Amino acid sequence: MLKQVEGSRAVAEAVALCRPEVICAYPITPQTHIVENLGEMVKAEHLTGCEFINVESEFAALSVAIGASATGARAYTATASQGLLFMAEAVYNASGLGLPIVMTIGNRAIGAPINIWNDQQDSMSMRDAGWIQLFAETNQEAVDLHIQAVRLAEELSVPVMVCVDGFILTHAYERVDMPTQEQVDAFVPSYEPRQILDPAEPVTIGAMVGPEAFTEVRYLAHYRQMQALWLIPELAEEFEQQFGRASGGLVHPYRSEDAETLVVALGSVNGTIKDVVDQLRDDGVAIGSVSVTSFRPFPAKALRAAIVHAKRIVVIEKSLAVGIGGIVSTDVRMALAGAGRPVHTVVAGLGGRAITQASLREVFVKAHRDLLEYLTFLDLRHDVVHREIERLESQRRSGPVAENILRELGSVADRIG
Amino acid sequence: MRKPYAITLDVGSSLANLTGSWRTQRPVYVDRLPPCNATCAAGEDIQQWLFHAEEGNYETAWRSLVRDNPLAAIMGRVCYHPCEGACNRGQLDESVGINAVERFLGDEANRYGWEFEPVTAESGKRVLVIGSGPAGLSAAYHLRRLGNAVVILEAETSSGGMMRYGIPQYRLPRITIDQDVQRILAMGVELRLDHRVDDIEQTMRDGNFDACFLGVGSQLGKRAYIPAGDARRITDAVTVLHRMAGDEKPMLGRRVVVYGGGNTAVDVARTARRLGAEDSIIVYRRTRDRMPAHRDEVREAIEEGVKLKWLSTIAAADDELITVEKMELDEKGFPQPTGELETMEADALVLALGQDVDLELLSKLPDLNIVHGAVAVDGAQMTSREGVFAGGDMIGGERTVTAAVGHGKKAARAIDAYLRGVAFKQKPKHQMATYDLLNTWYYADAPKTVRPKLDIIRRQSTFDEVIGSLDEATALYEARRCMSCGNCFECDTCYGVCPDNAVIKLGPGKRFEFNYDYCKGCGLCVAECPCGAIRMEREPN
Amino acid sequence: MRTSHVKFYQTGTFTVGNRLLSEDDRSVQSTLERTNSLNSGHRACQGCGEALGARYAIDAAMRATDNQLIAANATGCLEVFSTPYPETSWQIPWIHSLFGNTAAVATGVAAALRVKGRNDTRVVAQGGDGGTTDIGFGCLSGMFERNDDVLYICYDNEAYMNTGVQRSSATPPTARTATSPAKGPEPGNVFGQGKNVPMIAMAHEIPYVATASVADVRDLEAKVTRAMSIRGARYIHILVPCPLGWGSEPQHTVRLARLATESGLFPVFEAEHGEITDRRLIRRKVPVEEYLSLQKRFAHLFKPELKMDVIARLQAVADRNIRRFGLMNGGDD
Amino acid sequence: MFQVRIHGRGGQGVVTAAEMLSVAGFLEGKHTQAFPSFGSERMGAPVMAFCRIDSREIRLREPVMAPDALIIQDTTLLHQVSVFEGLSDSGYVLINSSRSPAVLGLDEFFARHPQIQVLTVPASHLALESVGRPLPNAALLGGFAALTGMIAFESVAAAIDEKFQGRVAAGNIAAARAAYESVVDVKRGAA
Repeated sequence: MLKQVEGSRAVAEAVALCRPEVICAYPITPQTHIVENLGEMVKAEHLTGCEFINVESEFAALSVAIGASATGARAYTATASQGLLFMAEAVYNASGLGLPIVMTIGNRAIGAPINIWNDQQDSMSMRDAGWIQLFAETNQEAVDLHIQAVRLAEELSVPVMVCVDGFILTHAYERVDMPTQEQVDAFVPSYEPRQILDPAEPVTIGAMVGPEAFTEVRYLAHYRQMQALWLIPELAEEFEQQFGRASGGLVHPYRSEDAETLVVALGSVNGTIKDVVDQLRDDGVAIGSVSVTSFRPFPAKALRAAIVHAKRIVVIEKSLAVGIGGIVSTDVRMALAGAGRPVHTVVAGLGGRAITQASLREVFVKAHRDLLEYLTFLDLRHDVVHREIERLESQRRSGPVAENILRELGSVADRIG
Repeated sequence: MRKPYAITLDVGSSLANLTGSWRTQRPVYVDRLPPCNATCAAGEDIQQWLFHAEEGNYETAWRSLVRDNPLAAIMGRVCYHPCEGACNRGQLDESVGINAVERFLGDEANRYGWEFEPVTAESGKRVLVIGSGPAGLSAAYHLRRLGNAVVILEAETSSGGMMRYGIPQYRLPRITIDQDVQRILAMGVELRLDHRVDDIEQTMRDGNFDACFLGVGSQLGKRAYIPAGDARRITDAVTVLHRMAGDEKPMLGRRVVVYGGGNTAVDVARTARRLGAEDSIIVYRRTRDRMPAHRDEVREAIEEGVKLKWLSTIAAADDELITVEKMELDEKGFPQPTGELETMEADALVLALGQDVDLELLSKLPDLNIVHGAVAVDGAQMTSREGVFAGGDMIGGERTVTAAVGHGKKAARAIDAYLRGVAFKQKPKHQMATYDLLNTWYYADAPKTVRPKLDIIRRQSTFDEVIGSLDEATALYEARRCMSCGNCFECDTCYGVCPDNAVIKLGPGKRFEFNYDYCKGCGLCVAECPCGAIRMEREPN
Repeated sequence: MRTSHVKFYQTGTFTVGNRLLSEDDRSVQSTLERTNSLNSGHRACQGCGEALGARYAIDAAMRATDNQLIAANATGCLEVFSTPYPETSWQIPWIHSLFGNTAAVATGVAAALRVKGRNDTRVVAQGGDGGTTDIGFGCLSGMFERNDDVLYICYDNEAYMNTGVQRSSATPPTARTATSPAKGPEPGNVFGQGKNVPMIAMAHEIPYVATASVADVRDLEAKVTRAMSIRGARYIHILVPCPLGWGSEPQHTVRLARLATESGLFPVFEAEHGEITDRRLIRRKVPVEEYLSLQKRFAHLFKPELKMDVIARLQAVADRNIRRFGLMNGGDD
Repeated sequence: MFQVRIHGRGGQGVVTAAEMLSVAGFLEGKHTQAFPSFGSERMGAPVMAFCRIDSREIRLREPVMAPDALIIQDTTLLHQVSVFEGLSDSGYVLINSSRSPAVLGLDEFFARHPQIQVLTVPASHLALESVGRPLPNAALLGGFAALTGMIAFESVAAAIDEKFQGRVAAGNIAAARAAYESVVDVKRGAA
């Protein structure tokens, strides 16, 4: 059924359709609306057979989910940013134990300086944690990915993060085709755990593993996640058959076949990118884009197949590996190993800075003319950083950087872009 | 379930890890000799019968008791219970009232008419027992249990020997003697009263006996030379007590002086009170704490109005006056005369200076080895004459009912071995379960139960039994105060405190075993065993 | 105390078992049928108090729940010595997740059981003092506050033993650890404010809080049994001496626990809904020296010279406990 | 694509206005997208919300940089924030005020942009009358429907009805209707 709803509400409804049994909630912007909505559904008994637990921290949220999942319940939680970092230990633990928990990340920057706005640094910090990471381009895809994620997680016994850009998607009202309970029930069977805490058949879960087996355990974690590279497209195909729309999968190419310049990105920014691609195509520029849905496992083969024919690749990424540059682009380069194609890193949208068509258009054109640098910070205020660097170099006690810059820029809310 | 590799494991799989290899020393279950058993002259396994009594299983307890001593009811009255003095519990609060429980069990047996188990196999041997005192009865009983035909020849008209003729009935009612003796006779032991033996060898030949046990009591009072004007007024304790068994009670008078410090002296003094003496005075040459008489007896005597005169010897007895010389103790604790004299009135002077055995019956065995008035025996209670064994007062040493019973038992086992032509061997004794080996934390504080006593007026005028019996509840309580020193009582503490579950519980009555596959040798079981029944040993190489 | 209702008479009143008791009154640890939830072959040190306490507690919980029990376990000695791949000593469904999240994991298990309608299966969370009073404290408090149906058991050996004896918030004053060495003018752990987690648990007014030690298995079992008869958040804090960390002889583990309680340093009590309902009276009071002198972690209080002033401060701690919890006030035993 | 930017202060229902507008568009079968100027602003701080309306899928995620219409819920923002930034020269401006744009001191701006249609509507006042609280957002949407013709008033009313319940919904619809009618009147007068 088509609905005009807030992204968080849509995600909450999708999660509810998957019949979760234990939901752990801890508020953190911008995922809060999701668990609020779920809590309301449970309280109002619209969602039954579900325990909604208000925990005292994100660490507890995922920990409760771990306990519930190990006891055979379908467990769900959501978090963002600092919250994801606070639960980091449990994030690794859930995957290490092979517990098919689904967690929504309302992507948000990580401080300091504290920043509540969108980028994808949080998910990136957990990219090696053994979770499958799926990035939603739209709220429709956020809905669909959650449904697929439950199935994916449980089939592989691997936890899945569905990454949804904070505010941009979570707080956006847009049209969503919400599936029916019958459709979801047909797609997501009840949870058959691979291991379960049950007095009838007791097991020890979470043994200490020494050097004699640790490598094997880690290999198997890798192996299981790599299996997702065939299961994800398979589920997307099955999903399309049952729900009548393409959603999920590994990568989504857009006008890429004959593109000389290809833009790679994760999440909602792909929408803006597509608009710019269309504009540039109208101008006769052979450009296209590829949206990467599955960042973990990284679909190196699928991505290579989608982009290797281009002359150059521009990776727009909402995160920064301080000291090297791009995170996604490093993986893209690996996918293109030996192909001899330049991969440009464009760090964009950090801490909620708007990624505008104008700015994208500018870097795409530059790239198309082979004028783009290896690493670019989109819309970086060079004058500001230049002055701050000068200050840093001239004074030992130069004061806090963030506050210095803010003082220079004035109030945040009086600017539009 | 296809479980994830390595991180999910099948339960209990650590059994594959034999942690016993960590051990440098190992716990071993031991049985140690409890002090009560060690000191029991009758060789009773006190702890064992208390164990059964703790469960309220009194018949089993009694049967356990009479394996060593058939005279439970008697013993519960007349034994001076050195076991209680040795009892480790005495160091914790108060010793276990072993004697009271023994009496309770003996009385239960008499009350319910429990009989000894019937003899199952006859040996075909005949043994002569001379004397039906505690030594003779004990020997007869044990010999009979082992399948031998036994005949007791008793010179007196009643059985019991010195128990009947030497112990006042306020301490040992005659019915109790009769009951305990009757039970032995019921096993098929033959008792012939009024049958004084003069010629042992002849008697043995006549009766076709294969062996003989001599158990004659010390019935002759020792006399001391006391210058006396009127010898009528001087008598000895044995005679007084012996006459108490007859119909004609001795006439001692209003004021009686008893000379001596042993149990017999006390018995006589207390008897005199009961016979009407207003003053019954014990004259003893040393101090009260050096009196050989049992403390309880002395205390009871004093309660009953018996007076004691310490550090005094009787120098002379004339008419109604007795001359007493004051003594003082020298550095070694021996009394020395001071030359200071005083006189006291007395209607009678009873000498209680010790007893001798009448060895007249041995006159036909001139080569029998006698040392200092006692028949010499070897480690198997055999005299220098083959086939002739002896015990009780005859062989000297401690002259108590309990010791006599012990002699009788040992002699009986030795005689049985002799008759079967095998060497008599005694079981080696275990190491003593001393107090320091116990972990007394585990025992609740539980003070001893005081046995009821007859009220003082009746004690001064009648021969009713002074000390009462425990009722069932208090007997049970008292039995349960036993700490089972040195021997496992299956308290499960080792089983519980082992962090490695390396103690295997074998089930009721079967105790425990160590599982050395897993025992790491921490020693917790040893440290926590309440009764010291586990020992740490070096791990064998 | 509840345990004193059973009058065992005098032979082994305080022993693990007693043949004179009826079957129903026997301690779990004395029975042939005990589950040995923590089985042989574990790699705990000789004389490990934690191994003992864990088996006591979990076996009792097993009996109380008719073996319908799931345990969540914090990282720590207990976890490491019981479950090194490829062997586990546990006989029950058991999960180890992390150091600081055990209460939350148990909450998750309980939630799953509730949602599955398996109300007969119960949950125990367990951890050491580090995992409970320090790193797991947030999750513990959260579990209490929500009154989740979990029994949390803390096995307190008063330091981080798994990592080599470092100070925790449960380490007593003056105790030597690797991070509070017996050096300088005030050797050993500081006299801090203390962190009495049982009292903190009581401040949450959860249905049941108790302390116990491995020196009294019947008391410990009674408390676990009581705890399992209640729904909601429950907390039992068990003192488990550690030969390694305390520098004590392996065979003294139980004795030390006994001395800790008999000196008043470790008060044993029960509380329901925030109110103390019972306490275990001291039977044979001992001065703290008797307890301290058996442990090398307190050796600096005795050598090179006797530090009576410091010992007096520790005695004052014990005396305050005795007053505060009424450990010596007459009583029913 | 028609882009709307709504300016107001925290607590004035700016975001809700954008959402209702998107719902109204959706109810007419259009693709719409509403989102706030994401922030942690509290009551009283200047805030923005955006709404895009199109006949096809909206993929664009940037804030509304070049609005076709502005809704200004609080006149105090006019000189504090660059509210008119990027406004289309042929765009619409709807201001919550009982005063005229001239009185608000905007003559000069509009003189420079003659194609921009600007109107004021006393939305807070209307809301106070029909809802009892001076929340201007719903009323302004009624005015917006009349001013721009992008959506029908019925759609606005339906969107309000979806967002609010009962008396509040009815009151807001009444306020929106009053605003709608007042704008229609003004436009008719102007025309």
